[in-house]
Amino acid sequence: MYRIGTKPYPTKIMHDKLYELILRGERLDGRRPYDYRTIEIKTSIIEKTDGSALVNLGGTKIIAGVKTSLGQPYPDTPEQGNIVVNAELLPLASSFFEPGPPDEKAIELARVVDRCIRESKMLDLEKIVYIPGRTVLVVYIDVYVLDYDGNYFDPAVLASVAALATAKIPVYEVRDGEVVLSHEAKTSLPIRRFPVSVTIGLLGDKIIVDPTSLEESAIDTSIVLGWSQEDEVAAIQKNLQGLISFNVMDEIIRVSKEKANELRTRLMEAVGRVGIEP
Amino acid sequence: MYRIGTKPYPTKIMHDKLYELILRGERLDGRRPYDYRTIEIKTSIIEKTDGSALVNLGGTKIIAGVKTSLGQPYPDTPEQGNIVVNAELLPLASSFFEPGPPDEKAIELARVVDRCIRESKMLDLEKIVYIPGRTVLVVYIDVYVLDYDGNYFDPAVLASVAALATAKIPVYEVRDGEVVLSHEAKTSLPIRRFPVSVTIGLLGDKIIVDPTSLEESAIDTSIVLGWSQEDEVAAIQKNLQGLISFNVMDEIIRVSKEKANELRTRLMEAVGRVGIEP
Amino acid sequence: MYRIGTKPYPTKIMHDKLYELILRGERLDGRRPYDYRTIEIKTSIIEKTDGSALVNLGGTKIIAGVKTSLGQPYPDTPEQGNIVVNAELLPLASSFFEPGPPDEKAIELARVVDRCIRESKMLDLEKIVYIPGRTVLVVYIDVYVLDYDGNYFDPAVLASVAALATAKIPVYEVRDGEVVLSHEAKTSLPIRRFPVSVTIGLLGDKIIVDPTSLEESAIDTSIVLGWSQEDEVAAIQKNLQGLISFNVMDEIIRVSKEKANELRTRLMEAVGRVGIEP
Amino acid sequence: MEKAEQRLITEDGRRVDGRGLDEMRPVKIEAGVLDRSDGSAYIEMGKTKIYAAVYGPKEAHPRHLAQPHKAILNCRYHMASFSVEGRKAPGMTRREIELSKVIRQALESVVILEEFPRSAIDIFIEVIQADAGTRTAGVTAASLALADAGIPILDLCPGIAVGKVEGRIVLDPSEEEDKKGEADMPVAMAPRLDSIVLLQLNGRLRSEEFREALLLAKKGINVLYELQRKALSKKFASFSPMDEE
Amino acid sequence: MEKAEQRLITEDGRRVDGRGLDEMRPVKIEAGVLDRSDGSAYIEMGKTKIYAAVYGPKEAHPRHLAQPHKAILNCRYHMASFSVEGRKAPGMTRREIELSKVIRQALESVVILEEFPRSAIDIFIEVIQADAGTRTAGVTAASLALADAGIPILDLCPGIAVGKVEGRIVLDPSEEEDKKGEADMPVAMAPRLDSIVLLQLNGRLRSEEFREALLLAKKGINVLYELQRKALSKKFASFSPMDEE
Amino acid sequence: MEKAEQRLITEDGRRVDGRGLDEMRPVKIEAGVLDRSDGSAYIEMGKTKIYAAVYGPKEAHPRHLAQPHKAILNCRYHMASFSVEGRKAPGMTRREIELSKVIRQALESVVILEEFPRSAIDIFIEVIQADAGTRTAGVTAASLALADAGIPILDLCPGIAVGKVEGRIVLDPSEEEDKKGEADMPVAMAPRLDSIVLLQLNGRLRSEEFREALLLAKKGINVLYELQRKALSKKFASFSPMDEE
Repeated sequence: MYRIGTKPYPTKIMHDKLYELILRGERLDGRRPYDYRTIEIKTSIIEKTDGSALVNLGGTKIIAGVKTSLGQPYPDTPEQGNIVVNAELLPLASSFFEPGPPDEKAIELARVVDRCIRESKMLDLEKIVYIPGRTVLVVYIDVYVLDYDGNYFDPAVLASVAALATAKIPVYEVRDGEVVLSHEAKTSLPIRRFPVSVTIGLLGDKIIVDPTSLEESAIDTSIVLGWSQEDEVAAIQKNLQGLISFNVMDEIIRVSKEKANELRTRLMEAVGRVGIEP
Repeated sequence: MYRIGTKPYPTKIMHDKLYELILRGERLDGRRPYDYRTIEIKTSIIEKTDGSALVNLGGTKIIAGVKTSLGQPYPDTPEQGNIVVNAELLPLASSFFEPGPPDEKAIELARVVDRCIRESKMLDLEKIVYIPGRTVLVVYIDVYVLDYDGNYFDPAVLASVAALATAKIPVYEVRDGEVVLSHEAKTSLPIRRFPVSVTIGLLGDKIIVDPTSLEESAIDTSIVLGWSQEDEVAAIQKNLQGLISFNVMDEIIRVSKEKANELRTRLMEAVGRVGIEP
Repeated sequence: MYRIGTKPYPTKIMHDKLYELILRGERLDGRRPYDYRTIEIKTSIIEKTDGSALVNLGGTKIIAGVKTSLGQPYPDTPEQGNIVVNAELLPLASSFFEPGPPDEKAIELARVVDRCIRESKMLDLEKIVYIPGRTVLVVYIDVYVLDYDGNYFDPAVLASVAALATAKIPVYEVRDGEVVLSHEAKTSLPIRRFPVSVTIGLLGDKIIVDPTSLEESAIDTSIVLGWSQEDEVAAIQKNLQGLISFNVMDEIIRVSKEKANELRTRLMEAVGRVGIEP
Repeated sequence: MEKAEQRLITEDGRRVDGRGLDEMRPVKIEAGVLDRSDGSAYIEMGKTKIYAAVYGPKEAHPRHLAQPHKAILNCRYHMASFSVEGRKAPGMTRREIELSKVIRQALESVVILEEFPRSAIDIFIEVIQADAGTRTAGVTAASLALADAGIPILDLCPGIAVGKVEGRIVLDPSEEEDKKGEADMPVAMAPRLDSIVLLQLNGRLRSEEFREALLLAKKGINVLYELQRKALSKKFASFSPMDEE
Repeated sequence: MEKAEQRLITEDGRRVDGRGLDEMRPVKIEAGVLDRSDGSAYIEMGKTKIYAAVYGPKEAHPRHLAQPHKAILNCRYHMASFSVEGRKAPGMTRREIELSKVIRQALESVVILEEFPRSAIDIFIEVIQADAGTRTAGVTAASLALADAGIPILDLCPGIAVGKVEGRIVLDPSEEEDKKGEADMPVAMAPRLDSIVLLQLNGRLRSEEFREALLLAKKGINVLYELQRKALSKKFASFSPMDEE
Repeated sequence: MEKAEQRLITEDGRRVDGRGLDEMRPVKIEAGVLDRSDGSAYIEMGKTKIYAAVYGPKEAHPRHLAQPHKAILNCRYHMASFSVEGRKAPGMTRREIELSKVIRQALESVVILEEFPRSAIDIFIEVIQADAGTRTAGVTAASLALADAGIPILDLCPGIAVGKVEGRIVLDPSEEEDKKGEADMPVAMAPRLDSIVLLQLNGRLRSEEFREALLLAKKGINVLYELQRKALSKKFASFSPMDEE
């Protein structure tokens, strides 16, 4: 049982079409329900960043850049470095995106990426404190959607994590109570885990993974799950209107966990690591 | 003689109806021209503030909260603490209020409340200076209109004054040139006077006190008078378009003074004081 | 050969009319193609500024005010004072100007004025540094267009330069590592050159100087040239859409240089200098 | 979030404020508390205090935003400056913008928008004190305000957060538990449809913990659902026959 | 405001700048000073210098703001960055927004808006130097600009401030008197109608002081009214017969 | 700008990066790189990396901005936060607003706007790395994106900067040359019409230097023009017969 009341007529036709296909294990672009589109991850593409990555997920293209600077810690976490995530849905990426300051969708994207990175404990924030309570590393992650064919969450997380994992930051040391650049060499950020997110679309009780823009217009609702490692969900965002049957949640967890492991393997290959550092 | 040229037709009918009633000493809701609606004042309703009050004036509901922090004095008043008043006409209070940053009406409300408190010398601002020119108490007063049936000025002043009068602030002391919290006990703000404001509507030369939203749409103009004590007007704001005959000003002063004394008595009961401290 | 495709019909008529006149060496208001309108320059008109000037160029009226304060230098120019230019196209100046924050035209005006002053090296910015890297003079130039009949660039530069040239600023000195006011007397800013700008309109290959508002609506394109001294162009801004034939650039340079020298003479008379200081 | 200096849960499963793991804070829910709006509600969960008001359906404005086949729903979740520790600067934070979106989408799941083509329904949620669980209390109050306004909805949407604190799954975490705990998961449902309308997670849960948390949320949601329905009955019972004429 | 270190008023009732208590600063009023606008005026009161311009009546924009039975009046009171001691940051302050409102409402009291349904009249007041009394000088200039634009008004609206300084009521306070004095009360009137169109008070006055202040304001207003009318005559006299054809 | 501590140009006319005075940096130009837009292009000049995309012609919005006899062109030149040394705060700077205007006006000079009355064409230029010459690279990419979108234009608009460094006129200044040099002059042309569409100058040039600089710019522009046309051919060649059906 599913409801389509809120869809205009052509969308209803598309919805029904998709649902029929899924019942047969098929999708419009030839994928099976749980398949991702092809993924390409390129790192270190912007020389003026500390780290950067360009991710193509099918027709969705996202770039993430990492910059760092010294700054003050937040008052409630004096012994942790800061992460600041900003995301923009550039108007060149889709006729649905408008120029101007980040709207609710861009803010949601930034906050979901932030949550995936922060709550998964990807970075050991305590290792980038130079003077507790006074001077820490501030890590800026800027995410730009350049071309949009559905599902910006997963490639945004992939690009951000790849940019962080390959970033080379300056080495600082404390001398006479001041934080100074110690030498020309660069170091890596203290990475502990490789979070990924999996976006799931629902047509009634049926699940599809990584919906395209066309599918997004027809599905009943959608949910994003961030997985920190083998069996730990670290962020969830139901990101569209619509009902999710309580009973389908088990399947959502099962499928997203499996796909997360696939993505993580793909990501770690791209950043040149085959295992998580101890 | 009065003019109604600027009113659309239904408002003109209401205007004439009101005027006829006033000539007989009556109003639409059964009040007499100089009567206030019922007033309820509840204090200390928001635990996270230093002081707070909820005021119902008929169908108008306003909440004010007071918070304090240490800050720098303004350059031109190095030996005085700061007052900062902010007011918002919340969109849940009326279909005429829009979400967004404070518009001219909200800014006017904040500035009139500020003027009533500041010009009446309600607070002894010199007693909340810890290090002259450097560290003083900053008193934030935030006013929210929750439900609006006319006349937000008078309940906003009542709520703000009640919140200030019942506020419990931290005790600070200067130790080695630094301002520090001295102990857990709380103290009161240095209150000297209890200002109130009285809003008056005019239909030609006829005065009504505390107009409702319906009356506001029909009156010729309106004026708010802040009274600091027995015989001292401390703020005036003609707050609507329209002419006030020069000759009616004496009556406006007389009536508003009388009503101010009534409100002040009511207010001081609510905050548990029957006399002004020396 | 010239194109007029982008003009609506009445503008096309005006364009053709203007072009015919220019072929005969005439213009609508009786000027010849390379004539400026009458120029009036009044200085020291706003007592609360350090320097000010009001310039009337025909029906265009612009006021510029200079204020100074101590501030920090920019990180990349630790041994230079700062110039900050702001311009507003006030809505009282024209029905085409809207209230609100500076739009792209106002920003362009401010930045072109800034460029004329900065790139011409008008001020010796190194002479207004008190403590290198820490305390310098910040020179604010605020330009307001009060009445607009075409060509705001040239009078804005004239007014800004006249205000700077006649400004009287406080005398500061460094005492015990602090910058303090040394005495009541005032001094001048360190002026080296008197830049001016010349605005040129093009109808096909024909040049007019100082277009009016009416002419601006009919010309094919327009270009502003800032001249620092005898033979040095110090700023250029093609400021309208439209093509400039490569071959006409020589004539533009020649004419604008000649007009710049006329304007500079006029300006230096107005500020009471007949020669540039060594 | 991981190091809790003092214990938040005692040996016998009691929390700092004395509650059991599956116990929510004292709740107060009222409908019809603001006169100007078309529907309104007030909720207190512990010290969290929230007003919600609904205006509409009314003409959509500006016109080009109107949808030919349904109403648009606008939602603003906003916190009073004094609602938090310290003072929140006026203006919408990124957090408030995100929560406005997820709450709106939760409510869009149940409002029968097709009934009002070309029109708009505005929902305003005003947090006058924030002490954990504001988004779920907000959606609880807002869906009650919709019902109070007589707008056709598939169901009310009670919501509550569940948390993980010192390894234990707890209902309706307090602010301290939220800050120091390992996970915070707000959930809102349409109970009659046994469906989730709002779901977020901050923090980490293993699969089986997630399941446990979701079941515990459902338990709390059913209690709130009952309180919502009582508030609605009370509101409509308070009309005298003369009002109904 | 209460402690004046040095005396602002001498024993024999002279003020720091030599004026008597009921004397205003030198005034200059001109009409028709800006060519692009439909009407304009310039005023100097001491060092206070203000331009005002009127555009309209014209089509109201955006359309949904248009009123079916009258014109809308827009008013912007704005200060140049260099108009004050120090430098005002660009952009409208809360003070400028409030003053724009009270000035607009003063002028709405006299403009016969019903003559121009669905249209808009824009009034721009630009303070190029602020040295006390800018809102009253602004309303004085703006009402003259309305007359210059030929917009039908019930009356001109001259305005002036009165103050209380060291216990004495003074006309047209200077900036120093405004800052150090006990009260500042801007008043604008429609003199022909003997009616007040703008009234504010900052500071404290007893009832009888208020009456005295109001009467003193009226005295100053009558002087300004005469100057406004002279400026208008001069402007219209300057048209040659050829212009009138 | 005037004092260069170390020499930027060697005795034999070589620049710090080894280029000759009239040599541009390595260039890469591609058309049709973004699928969603109606036309797009990508350009690299040295480390400067820019995407451009075109949407339209489409209905102008809001309506009152529509022009009855032609299309309106919107243009946004924007830099990614990470594109520069340090981090640019999000939001449009005054510089970005000015450059959006001059680039739009350059393109308005060649787009045949009269073909699309009442409509709008949007051009978005996204600088993902800025290393000198971004406005000219931007206009180069944007005009290519217009062609890729099939919008009728009089000509492509290749653009390049010329500079004056240690007294010598150089093509395509690097960031260091731009900062330390005496002048930077961005130029864009419609080569087929032998006309200038964009021209700015920061810094000082004597008349004869200006002429020299303009001729050098033209030389670079012709090279870029060729590369633009190749990119376009390559893009359209890549369509298989089946695409064209």
